[in-house]
Amino acid sequence: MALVNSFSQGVITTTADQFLNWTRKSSVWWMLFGLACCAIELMQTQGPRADVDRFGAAPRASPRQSDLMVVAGTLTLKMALRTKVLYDQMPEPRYVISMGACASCGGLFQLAYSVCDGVDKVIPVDVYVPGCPPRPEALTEGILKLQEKMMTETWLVKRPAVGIEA
Amino acid sequence: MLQQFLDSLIADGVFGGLPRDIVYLIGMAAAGALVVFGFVLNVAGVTTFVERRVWARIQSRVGPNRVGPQGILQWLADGIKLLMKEEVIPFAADARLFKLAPFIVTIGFIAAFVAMPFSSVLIVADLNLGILYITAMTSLVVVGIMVAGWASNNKWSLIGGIRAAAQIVSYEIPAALSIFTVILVTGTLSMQGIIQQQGWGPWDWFIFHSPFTFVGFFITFISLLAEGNRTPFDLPEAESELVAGFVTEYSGARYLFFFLVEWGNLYVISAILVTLFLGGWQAPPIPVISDSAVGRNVLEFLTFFLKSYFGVVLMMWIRATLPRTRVDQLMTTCWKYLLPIAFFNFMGTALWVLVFPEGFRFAEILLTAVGFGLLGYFAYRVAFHLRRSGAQITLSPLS
Amino acid sequence: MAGVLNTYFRNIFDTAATVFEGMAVTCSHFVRKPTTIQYPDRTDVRVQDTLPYRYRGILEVDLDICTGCLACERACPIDCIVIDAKKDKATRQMMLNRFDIDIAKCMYCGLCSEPCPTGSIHHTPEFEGADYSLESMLRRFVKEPVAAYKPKKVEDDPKILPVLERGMRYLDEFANPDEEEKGAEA
Amino acid sequence: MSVAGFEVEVDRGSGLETEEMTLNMGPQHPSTHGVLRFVVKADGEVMRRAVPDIGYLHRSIEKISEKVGYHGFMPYTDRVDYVAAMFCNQGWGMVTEKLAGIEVPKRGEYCRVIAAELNRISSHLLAVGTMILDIGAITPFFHAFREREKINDLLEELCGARLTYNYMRVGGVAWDLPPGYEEKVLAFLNQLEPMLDEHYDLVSENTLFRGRAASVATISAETAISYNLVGPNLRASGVRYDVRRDEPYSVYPELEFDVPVGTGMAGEVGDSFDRYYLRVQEIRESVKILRQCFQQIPDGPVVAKVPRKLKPPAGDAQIRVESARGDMSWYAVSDGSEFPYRCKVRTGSFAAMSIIEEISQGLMLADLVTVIASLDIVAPEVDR
Amino acid sequence: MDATEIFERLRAQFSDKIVSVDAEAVDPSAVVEGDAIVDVCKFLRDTEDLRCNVLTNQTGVDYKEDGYIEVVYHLYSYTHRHYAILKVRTPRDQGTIPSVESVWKAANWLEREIYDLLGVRFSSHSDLRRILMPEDWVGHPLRKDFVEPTEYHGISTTRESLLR
Repeated sequence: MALVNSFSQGVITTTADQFLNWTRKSSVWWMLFGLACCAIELMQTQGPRADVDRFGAAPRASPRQSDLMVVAGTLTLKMALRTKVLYDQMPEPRYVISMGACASCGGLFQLAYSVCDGVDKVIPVDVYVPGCPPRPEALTEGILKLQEKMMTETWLVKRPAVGIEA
Repeated sequence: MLQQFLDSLIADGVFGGLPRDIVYLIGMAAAGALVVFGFVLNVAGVTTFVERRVWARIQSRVGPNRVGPQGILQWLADGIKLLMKEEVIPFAADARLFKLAPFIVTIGFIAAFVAMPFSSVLIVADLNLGILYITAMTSLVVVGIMVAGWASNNKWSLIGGIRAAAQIVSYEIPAALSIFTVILVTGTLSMQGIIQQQGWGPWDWFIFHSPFTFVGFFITFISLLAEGNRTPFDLPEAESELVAGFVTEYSGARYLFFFLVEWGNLYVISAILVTLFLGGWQAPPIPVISDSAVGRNVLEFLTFFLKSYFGVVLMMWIRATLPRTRVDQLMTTCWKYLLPIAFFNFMGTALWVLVFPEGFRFAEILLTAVGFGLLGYFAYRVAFHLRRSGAQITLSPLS
Repeated sequence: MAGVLNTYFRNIFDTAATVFEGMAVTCSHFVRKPTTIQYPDRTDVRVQDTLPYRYRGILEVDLDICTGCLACERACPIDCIVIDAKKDKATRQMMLNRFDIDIAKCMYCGLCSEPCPTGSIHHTPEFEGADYSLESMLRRFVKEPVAAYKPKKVEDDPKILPVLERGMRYLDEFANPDEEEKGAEA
Repeated sequence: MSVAGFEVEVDRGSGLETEEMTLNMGPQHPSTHGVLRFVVKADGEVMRRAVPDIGYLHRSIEKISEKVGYHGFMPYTDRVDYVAAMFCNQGWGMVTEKLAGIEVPKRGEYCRVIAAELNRISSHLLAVGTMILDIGAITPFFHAFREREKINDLLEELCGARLTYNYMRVGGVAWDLPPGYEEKVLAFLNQLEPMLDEHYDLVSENTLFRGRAASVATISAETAISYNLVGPNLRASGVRYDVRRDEPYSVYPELEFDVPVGTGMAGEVGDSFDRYYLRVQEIRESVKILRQCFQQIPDGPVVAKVPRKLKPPAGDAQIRVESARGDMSWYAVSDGSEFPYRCKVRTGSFAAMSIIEEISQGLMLADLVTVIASLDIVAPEVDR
Repeated sequence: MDATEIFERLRAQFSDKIVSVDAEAVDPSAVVEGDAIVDVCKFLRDTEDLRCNVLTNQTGVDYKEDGYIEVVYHLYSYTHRHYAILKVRTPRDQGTIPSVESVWKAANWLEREIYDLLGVRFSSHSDLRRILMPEDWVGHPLRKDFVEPTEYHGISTTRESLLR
């Protein structure tokens, strides 16, 4: 998209930016990417009790159509390479939530020989959610945090020098 | 109606000396654009939102309710987000076909609206081949799906595309045969003609015209479900088997087209069914409104829209209920069950029309009674399930 | 032939009947109340307040009653608690210089709160802790060095009393450290 | 060649040669429930072979046991099978108790059984729900999850976590039942039973569902035993064997329950539908067990006195627990120190995974999904 | 039939191939010569009153101090409800044991796992590849002297703790 980051600050562009951010925020489609224990809580988050669908977050099977990758669970070294491929398949703008202790920093599998301690070694992470596994509400909070972050981003306007960088 | 309107404009000299055909073309294009942007896209969009709410309700959830009041702007956010998203065209894909496929699909879908009778005058073109034209145009969708599946250069997409082709080619036959049962009765292919021969009361609808059209309705319904790739026949994009089927590789705006077509098609399917079997826009004669031409048209439009939208909700509801069939079962259903019955029906209707050229009132009333009896039994079962579960009951659709 | 036809129509009837029944079940859900709890804002009570007492959420330390015994640090299987407790030569008191918990690494197993003699380290029903960086998920409880708590026979400080009561209730509910210690000696 | 009731004639070499297609299903695929990978050799829609490739979730739990000690390993066992973590807790507890010769108090055993059976229900609900989701129906999955949430609430009240319970300890359980627990569980069970009836009407009876699951991937009793298939998968093949009944442990001898086996009610004995339906029946059996437990539970302590630094005598021991996915056997070696020398857990999913290559031959592509779901494979249980 | 009787029967049948029997342990077991394991297993499976028709577990233990790896076979009989535990010892380096895949199909994957994690080779195994670890992994992790590699395909395997 040639238009990205090519405008100077102005009332119209800023409003347009806010509008675009709003659309992004309101329609976070996450990829079905359950790795381990957290995958069950990820399903429960979609389930009747927590229901993130309320915020417009729907699951998609294909990385091409998803905006958000919830890395739910332990990332093993064998899987880390695949995760990178999957992340590369997602179109911009894309976001990553690291769900649970294992994905954030290896968690309780620090001692393991086959676990990649932290998904941020492979792909950039936007929001970390603590918990082992985080309960659905905690993940919902993570998504809300991500929405806050989305609202501060600029797409049309040139990025300010200081700002939240992915 | 459009023609008369344009003729009057030409008579007033609005278009100067332009040839009549070109004026017609311009008029058609303008009307088409109005229909597409004013109605089709919005209906397709809102349908995605309604589907999510309906599913959510059936699944004891709430569904989208944060984006705008009660989440009504959800579809707008989805659509604009998809439009502004990066589009990935896989390196190994056939880029030209890959880009073309969504447009073929969209053309096939939108073109169907040309002959859609929204009311007694609201129709872009009342083609004398109406129903045939719509059947042909909706089949164009499958070409797009196949192209999408092939051009993606992804095996899941390919399987999805091939499944779609096999499925739609097969189900065209029972669908066409059952549509012909109605045509046998009416003797016209024009959409308006078919509706005009029905009345506003259920007993005047073609679904209750004879036992054969009654069965024909269900066969048409099932076949059109299959053609629209809806559960239980959503094999081309079977999410749990083929990742996302033929749309696996699509992202951004091009995916948006597939997305719109998938949900917009629901409306097309039910509009066809409503036209053929459920009395189309035939509204009950309410004296106050029906006296003025505008009032009558509004009433007719509402009737048609509500009937069709009930069909749309019905299809969502079916999707939330039934599992998916397998490819071989899909084919078995078509060739072993639907096709012979549809053929039998066709012959039966021919005989019926021969014996009762003016229709058979007693059968119509009886069939209507049977239909409502089934509905009553259904209500009884629903009450039974409610009572057994002991769940909390709320009649508000918004909680 | 008759048998084949019989099966044929039986299949059709069965399919129609079971689909009919299934639709009735799902239709009955149209009037059932959804079970969703609309976290975070549209609930009657905060979700955290509805959680049971035993819920193991984010760890918290009451420095007022922390004895600096390091039992929790030892018990943690993954070293996500770091305590720096030194005896101050001048005042002959145990000084807590550092009490850090990495809640991103914590696995919420509850093994640390079991050997705690005063219930100082305990799980709260709080689960919200999502953040943009791992560094901000470190919980540093000691802002400036404080003296560790010394258990007395009868507690009289009105500031500490309610905290200790809460800690003791926590202990009653969970493990009994005295018995554990005895077991270790045995 | 007859494939799942559908005649497929593949005539090679007559000018209509078809090329085998290699499909890579996974590790990220919507229906693998975690990270499993299959390399599928398919001829159009018909599979020639589906070769499982595992290890994408190998978290070296067995190696970790050698570093964290007997008590510290308990939270790790939760992660062996996160859907039914209670059984892994119980298995590790039992094998350590066997090594160290510890007796668990009666009330502790009852608490274990109550927790375990609640967990079994929730695990089976997940298995049943996801199987239907994979077959294409969305709603029953959510209904199953609705019920699961209620169990999660109960377990949360009992042990403080929703998924990784860490409830059991070597020598018993961590905490006694909370006050008023019996009423809550019984109230839940009372509303679970009508829900199961409703589920039967919605799913089990549905002809479309039966068509997808019946006579698909039939496993005979001999094959099942040879592959060491366990638990519901084995019983669906007609072998009436349940560790709880036949090698009794804990307080199961004092409880009465039936061991259902596959009857071939929709197709053949040992097909996918039998495996599915057996789980639904087991939920009802668990309900029965839970009701009895609350009637029989005695008073007393819930945990035995176990030293904080546990040093069992050198030797090895194995125990078997009937987990939700069947006979889970724990084998532990002690060298007399406070760390286990070696620990090995043989799980039901591991065996179930190895059988897929054999039973998937000649099935349709869509059936592979059914097979994985009907065998109720949980990725970390395969890989550990 | 209890374990002692089973081992008596084995002694009678395979006199010198049974190295030792430990009947006093928590779980009684017998150590068998490696080259006889297939015959012993076939005998246990096919004899009418033994009928150990299922291999519930097969695993290896690395005894580094003693210089051998012990492969443990847990057999069970669904018909008679009894256990038989067999052990085979093999040198730590280049140890090879005949595969029992022909007796129980379950052994296929279990032996692959033992090969992968402990490096014991199984002769006449149909498909002896790594199963859990990636194909290009170096070393057998469950051996006591396994050293964790510092990186795998550019991903470092250690992480600096934020608490240090």
